Amino acid sequence: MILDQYLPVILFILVGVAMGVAPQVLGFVLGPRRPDPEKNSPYECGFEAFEDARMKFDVRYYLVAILFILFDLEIAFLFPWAVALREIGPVGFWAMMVFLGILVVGFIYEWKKGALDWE
Amino acid sequence: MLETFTQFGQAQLGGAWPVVWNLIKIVALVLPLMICVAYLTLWERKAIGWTQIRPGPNRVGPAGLLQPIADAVKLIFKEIISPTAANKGLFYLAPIMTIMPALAAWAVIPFGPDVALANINAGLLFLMAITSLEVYGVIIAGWASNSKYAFLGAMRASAQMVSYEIAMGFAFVVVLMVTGSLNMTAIVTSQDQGYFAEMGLNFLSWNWLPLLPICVVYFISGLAETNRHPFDVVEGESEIVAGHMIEYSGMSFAMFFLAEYANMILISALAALMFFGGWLPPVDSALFNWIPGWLWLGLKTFVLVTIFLWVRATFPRFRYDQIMRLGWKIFIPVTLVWLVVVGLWIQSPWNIWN
Amino acid sequence: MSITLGHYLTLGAILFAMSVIGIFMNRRNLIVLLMAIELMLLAVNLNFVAFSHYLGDLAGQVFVFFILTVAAAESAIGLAILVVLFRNRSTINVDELDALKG
Amino acid sequence: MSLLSLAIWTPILFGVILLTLGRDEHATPVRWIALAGAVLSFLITVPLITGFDTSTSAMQFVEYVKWIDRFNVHYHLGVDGLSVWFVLLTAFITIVVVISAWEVITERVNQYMGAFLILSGLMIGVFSALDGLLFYVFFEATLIPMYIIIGIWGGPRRVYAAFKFFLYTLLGSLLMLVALAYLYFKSGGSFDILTWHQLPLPLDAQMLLFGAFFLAFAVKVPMWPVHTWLPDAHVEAPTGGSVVLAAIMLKLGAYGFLRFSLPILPDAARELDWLIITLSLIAVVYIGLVALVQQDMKKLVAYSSIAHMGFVTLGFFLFNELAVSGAIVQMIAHGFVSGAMFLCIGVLYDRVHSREIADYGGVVNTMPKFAAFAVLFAMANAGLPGTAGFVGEWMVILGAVKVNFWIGMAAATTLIFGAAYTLWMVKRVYFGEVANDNVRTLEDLNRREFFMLALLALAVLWMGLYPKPFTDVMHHSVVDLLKHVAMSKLN
Amino acid sequence: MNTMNWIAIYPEVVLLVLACAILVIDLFVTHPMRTLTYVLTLATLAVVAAMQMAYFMGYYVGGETVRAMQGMFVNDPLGNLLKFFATLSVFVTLVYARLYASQRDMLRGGELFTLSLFSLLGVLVMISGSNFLVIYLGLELMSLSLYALVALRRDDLVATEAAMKYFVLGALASGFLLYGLSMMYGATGSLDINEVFRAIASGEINQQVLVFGVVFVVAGLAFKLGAAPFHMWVPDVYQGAPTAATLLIAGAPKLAAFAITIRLLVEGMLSLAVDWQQMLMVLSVASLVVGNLAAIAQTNLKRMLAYSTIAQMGFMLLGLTSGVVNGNTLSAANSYSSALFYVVTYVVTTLGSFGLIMLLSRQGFEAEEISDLKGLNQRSPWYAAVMAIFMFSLAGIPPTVGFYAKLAVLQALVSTNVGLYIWLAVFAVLLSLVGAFYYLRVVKVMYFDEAEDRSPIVASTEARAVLSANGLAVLVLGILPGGLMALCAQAIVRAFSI
Repeated sequence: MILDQYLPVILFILVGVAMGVAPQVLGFVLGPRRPDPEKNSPYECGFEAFEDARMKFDVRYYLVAILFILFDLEIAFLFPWAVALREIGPVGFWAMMVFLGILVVGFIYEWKKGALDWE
Repeated sequence: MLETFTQFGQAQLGGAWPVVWNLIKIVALVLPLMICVAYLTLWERKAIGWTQIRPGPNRVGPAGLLQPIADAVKLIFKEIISPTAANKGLFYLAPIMTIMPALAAWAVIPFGPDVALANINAGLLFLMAITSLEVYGVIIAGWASNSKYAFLGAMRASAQMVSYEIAMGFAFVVVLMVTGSLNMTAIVTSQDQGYFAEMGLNFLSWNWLPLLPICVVYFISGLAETNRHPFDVVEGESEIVAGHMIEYSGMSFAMFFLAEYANMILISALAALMFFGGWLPPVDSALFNWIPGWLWLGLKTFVLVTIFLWVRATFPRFRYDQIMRLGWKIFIPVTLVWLVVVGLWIQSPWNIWN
Repeated sequence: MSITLGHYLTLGAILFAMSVIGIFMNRRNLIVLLMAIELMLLAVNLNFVAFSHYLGDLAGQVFVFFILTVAAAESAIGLAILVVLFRNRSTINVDELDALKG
Repeated sequence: MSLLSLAIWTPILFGVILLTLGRDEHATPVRWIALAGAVLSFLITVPLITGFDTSTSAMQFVEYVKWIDRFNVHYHLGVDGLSVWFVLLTAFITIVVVISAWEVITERVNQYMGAFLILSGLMIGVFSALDGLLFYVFFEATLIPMYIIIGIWGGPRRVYAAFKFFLYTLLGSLLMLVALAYLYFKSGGSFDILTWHQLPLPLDAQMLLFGAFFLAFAVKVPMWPVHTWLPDAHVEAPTGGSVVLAAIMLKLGAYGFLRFSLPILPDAARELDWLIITLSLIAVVYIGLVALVQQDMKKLVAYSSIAHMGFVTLGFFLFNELAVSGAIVQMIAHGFVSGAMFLCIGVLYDRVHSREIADYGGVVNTMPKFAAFAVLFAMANAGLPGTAGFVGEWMVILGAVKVNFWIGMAAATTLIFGAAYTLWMVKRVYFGEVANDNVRTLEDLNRREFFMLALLALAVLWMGLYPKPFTDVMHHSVVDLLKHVAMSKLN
Repeated sequence: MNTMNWIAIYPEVVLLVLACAILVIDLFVTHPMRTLTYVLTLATLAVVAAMQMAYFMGYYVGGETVRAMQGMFVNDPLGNLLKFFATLSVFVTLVYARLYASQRDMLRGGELFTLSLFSLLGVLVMISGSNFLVIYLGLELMSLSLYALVALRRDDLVATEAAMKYFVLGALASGFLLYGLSMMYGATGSLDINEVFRAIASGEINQQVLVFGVVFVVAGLAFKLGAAPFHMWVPDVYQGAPTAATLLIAGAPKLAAFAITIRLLVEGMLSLAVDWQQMLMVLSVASLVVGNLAAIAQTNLKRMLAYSTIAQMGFMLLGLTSGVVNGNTLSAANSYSSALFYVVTYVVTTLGSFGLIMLLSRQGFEAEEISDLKGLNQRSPWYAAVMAIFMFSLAGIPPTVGFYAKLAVLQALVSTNVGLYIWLAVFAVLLSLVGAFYYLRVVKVMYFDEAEDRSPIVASTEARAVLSANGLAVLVLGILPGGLMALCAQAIVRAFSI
């Protein structure tokens, strides 16, 4: 495996992290530090924050997360297929069509079930 | 000259040289990029100003050209508030997680036939992976802030981002299908052939034409991915103030800001690469061929970024349910259908991508 | 020191053991349980990839691909069950799941 | 379908019909159908004895049909001199049981009658099965109706008794199942009992197999010390249940010894005869003593059954013709006598709802006809000459004396103990002054009861006075059996 | 071998297509009882079952073993038989479950039906899988559908908890199995079961890694079968899940688990039989002890049946331990077909017993305590008789089919003529005596106790009919078991050409 080409990638990621860290450090160093309780309290349009912010939230967010996982993985399946599309011939193509067909059935299902509705 | 430089470096540093050399290249890429980002903010304000028939920033420096510098200086000297309720570690991790992918993605962007920092053969996969990390920044920010607005904003943002990521992913897949390679360079060069390319009308051979719906979907998904207008409910000032960024200030806030603009450029650059022929000139003429590839890419990217701004200036904000509906109920079916169409097309005798 | 198959297998075994311990020792949070399960699958994946590489046989990596998918589906179901459970019980504490004796 | 199959399936068919007949609103037709079924079944069995060829030990009325190919199991039926009488006895007792329940059982009549008819068919199946697995299936299947009979229509501790009955029997028979599987393997894949009779087996295998069979049959007989389920079952079972238990089910175990333990495992049988004889003598002597102190009539009869069955097993393991035929005669006789004893108790119980000896006294004054029957049966139970009980006991004692005088002596004590506990009970219950108001208001036998007891009385007297048909039928089979026992299979 | 051989997977294709169709069609069904979905589902199952039987009888492929999908999928008589019964069990379950489900708010959508179909698809794929990957995919398809089925009563506290437990332990089991499979893959270099067999037989493999793999594979299988000491999920899940889901867990998946046990251990690793037989022996002894003893203490009928399942699986495993004796496989066909017969009859009997629980349950009332059966004989002699038949069959009393199942296994053990196996048989028999006790208790409650609750039993006509047929089947198979036994023997013999 040729991993040489990935060296810049990992370096770039490190640089990216550095680009995130450095300015913040700079901000801490150069900026003033005058904390007071009011300032450091969570912003709630001027009201006192009266309960923990980690509240219950709509279950549909979960739903989106779950659906996302599934669809994203399906895309992961499509990636190698798409790359190799020319080599695998009609059988490979139709195999994926079957897969997509099943996926579409699932998609129709969740659509009709209202999993995609937000109001 | 470059040769001698390399040899000198290798002689001096030995095994560490590739690292240093790459770091040099990265800095050479990141610095202009950051400058672009800075000036994009200015360009945005100017462009919107002009759309609304007002001058935009024009006080700092000639025609306001120093405005971004002034903004940066201001931000550096602002206090970074650390809210008492926040999870400190995560709170400061979030901006890093946001800016890192926006920058790291550039590693695989080719600026010319052989000009890419990392010409890896899984370029598109890497892009998909690294841009997916973006959502972590958002959600960590929302969670760590421990504030209701931030939390809600983060929930919204992450749901929206992942939703559109699917459509984007499908778009990638379709591009892959016609290219047959994950390598970004190959994706560009593959657009340089075909019926129209032989006639010299390169731009008609680019992917945008056969993949028009995908191209549109990709671009709009890009808007949503970056939480730009008209998909900016997650940080809409009138609703939840600034969403997940509400508790941030100073440079920490700037990180989010930078990331957003860097992402805009990234998305535009990707769109240019995948659908508009990357560094290729639009028409096969001597003049156009003379203009260097990176300039073409820059030009295309600039145009696309400007569309971002134009959209912001023109369209009203979507409601959240409309956003989700657009993503799930329109984009995904459209891309799916087009995926199948393209697949069939490739199987058929009329395949144009041989 | 060169990395041999044994190292990968050891790492896999350690991960696997961690996940099993995580499942059986963890009395606090169900999410941790789900994570332990994912970890377990990752340990298996590591094994498969290592073997696949050393055997020069691609089948193992294909298997990993499928395991990943299944893992996603599994966590989707797991999360869904977790959500309904939480709505019924208002807790995801493992110790408090005691409506059934076992 | 030939005779034996008809004898098995007719009562079962009637039983199933009865079960589906529904609720107690139709009690009267149900009873008549049950009676018709029982009588029909009995009539079917009659040709078995009239057409029996007494000059051979071979199996007669044989049926041989493939049943389970995979295990080479056959639906293999047939009777010889050892078993033919039991088929008739079973069918006969079933009639008696049906009649005995006529007015007594008012709840779920159809289930009661159906259970007994099915049970009857299954028991006939046990006696006529010549295939090991078929035998086992019938043997085990009898548990289910009996369990239900005791459990539903039984006395206050019926549940306990039913469980005890079931589990004790099952314990034994499950080991027998392993033994059957082993024999199947040893014989190269056959469940045929007659094949097994010829099968050579090493001694240690014989010993283990003998142990397994012994446990199964000893529990069923029941032999001391695994007899404890019997008093409970008897006491708690309804009258019909007790009758069938005593008259037939106990014989299933004894019959098992004849069919399996002796001919298949002759060497082990000879090795272990001392054990069986000892246990049997303990049963005869010790259980006889236990019976003496019983306060409950049913319990008393139950213990006397155990003692009598001890006599039977004793007879088997003396290995001479006199003793073995005596034991078989004793089995048949005990079938009639113990059944009759339990019916008598049933008659009293139906009127007074008590089985305590102390609750009675001077019954003869109010129920003369009944008392006459009761005394007759009691005498038979005590083994007085002229009754059925005498013939078998006497033959066994004679056989025992041939082997060893002291064994004969010990066996003979049964005559004393038997007389003691039976006649003492008779004295306390039937004779003397009228003990209390319950007894004073007793009504004598009605026609149904009279008929039922008369049937049995005839049988008891017939057997006692003219046992020849019985011994004739079994003669050749017993001789053949003893030949098997004498022949070593060790090689 | 290198062809797709579509003919071998027609039933799976049909099932998949129809299941998808039903999934979509159901979205447009508004009837509260989901009649259309129900009818279509049953029709689908009937078609699939018929196809399986046709394969078995020799149509399509002449009763031969056919490999499809490059040998990843095998269509053999063993698989056909198991698949036939698996399909049948789902069919019967759904007939029982419909009213029960509608009263428990489980028919708001047609998920009960569609998920059942998908889990059945998983079962079929598992049974026919001849490649680790296929087996794993089938397993997960089945398991995931079942997790969801258990959680179908979303508002039920106990059901969701049961679902969580089932999920966690099921995933754990898959993890174990997978880990073992990865080791086996590493040792033999192939995912294909036949290749694995060849590799092991050649002896040029890393024995250590392989044995390590076998241990984990067996542990994973034990989890799935619910054999002690990997049984802890069984009672909770059986009790907590809605009875309809319990039945779906107790039926077809057991057949599938049996199938993969046979495929992995026998087809793949017969040469290692000495190793895995010992493990199975320990498992079965433990299951017999734990299952039987724990069942006595239960007051909840479903829980009791769960422990009884553990015991039954222990008994079934005994049949698998006696295939290879003294290094020869003479007794293999006998042993494995006895185990097959055992598991098939077990499923048939279990179907009925849980079906009856469902039938007795009403709106807002679960008839799952043993005491809820009190006086059933007075309320309905017929149901009581049917339940009694099931109980006697589970206890192994003739003339019910359970007896022959036990006999078959015992006979297989004894026929080895090895002391250890004979003592195992004795041991198993003694523990089944314990088993008889708690089964009898159910009969006792139904027949000897007075009814407290005399409300009439409401059930749909088809459920009544199927339950009656189910009970009669147990009885008739008990009187004439030869046919089914022959089928099982045939399946095993033809599958392995032993």
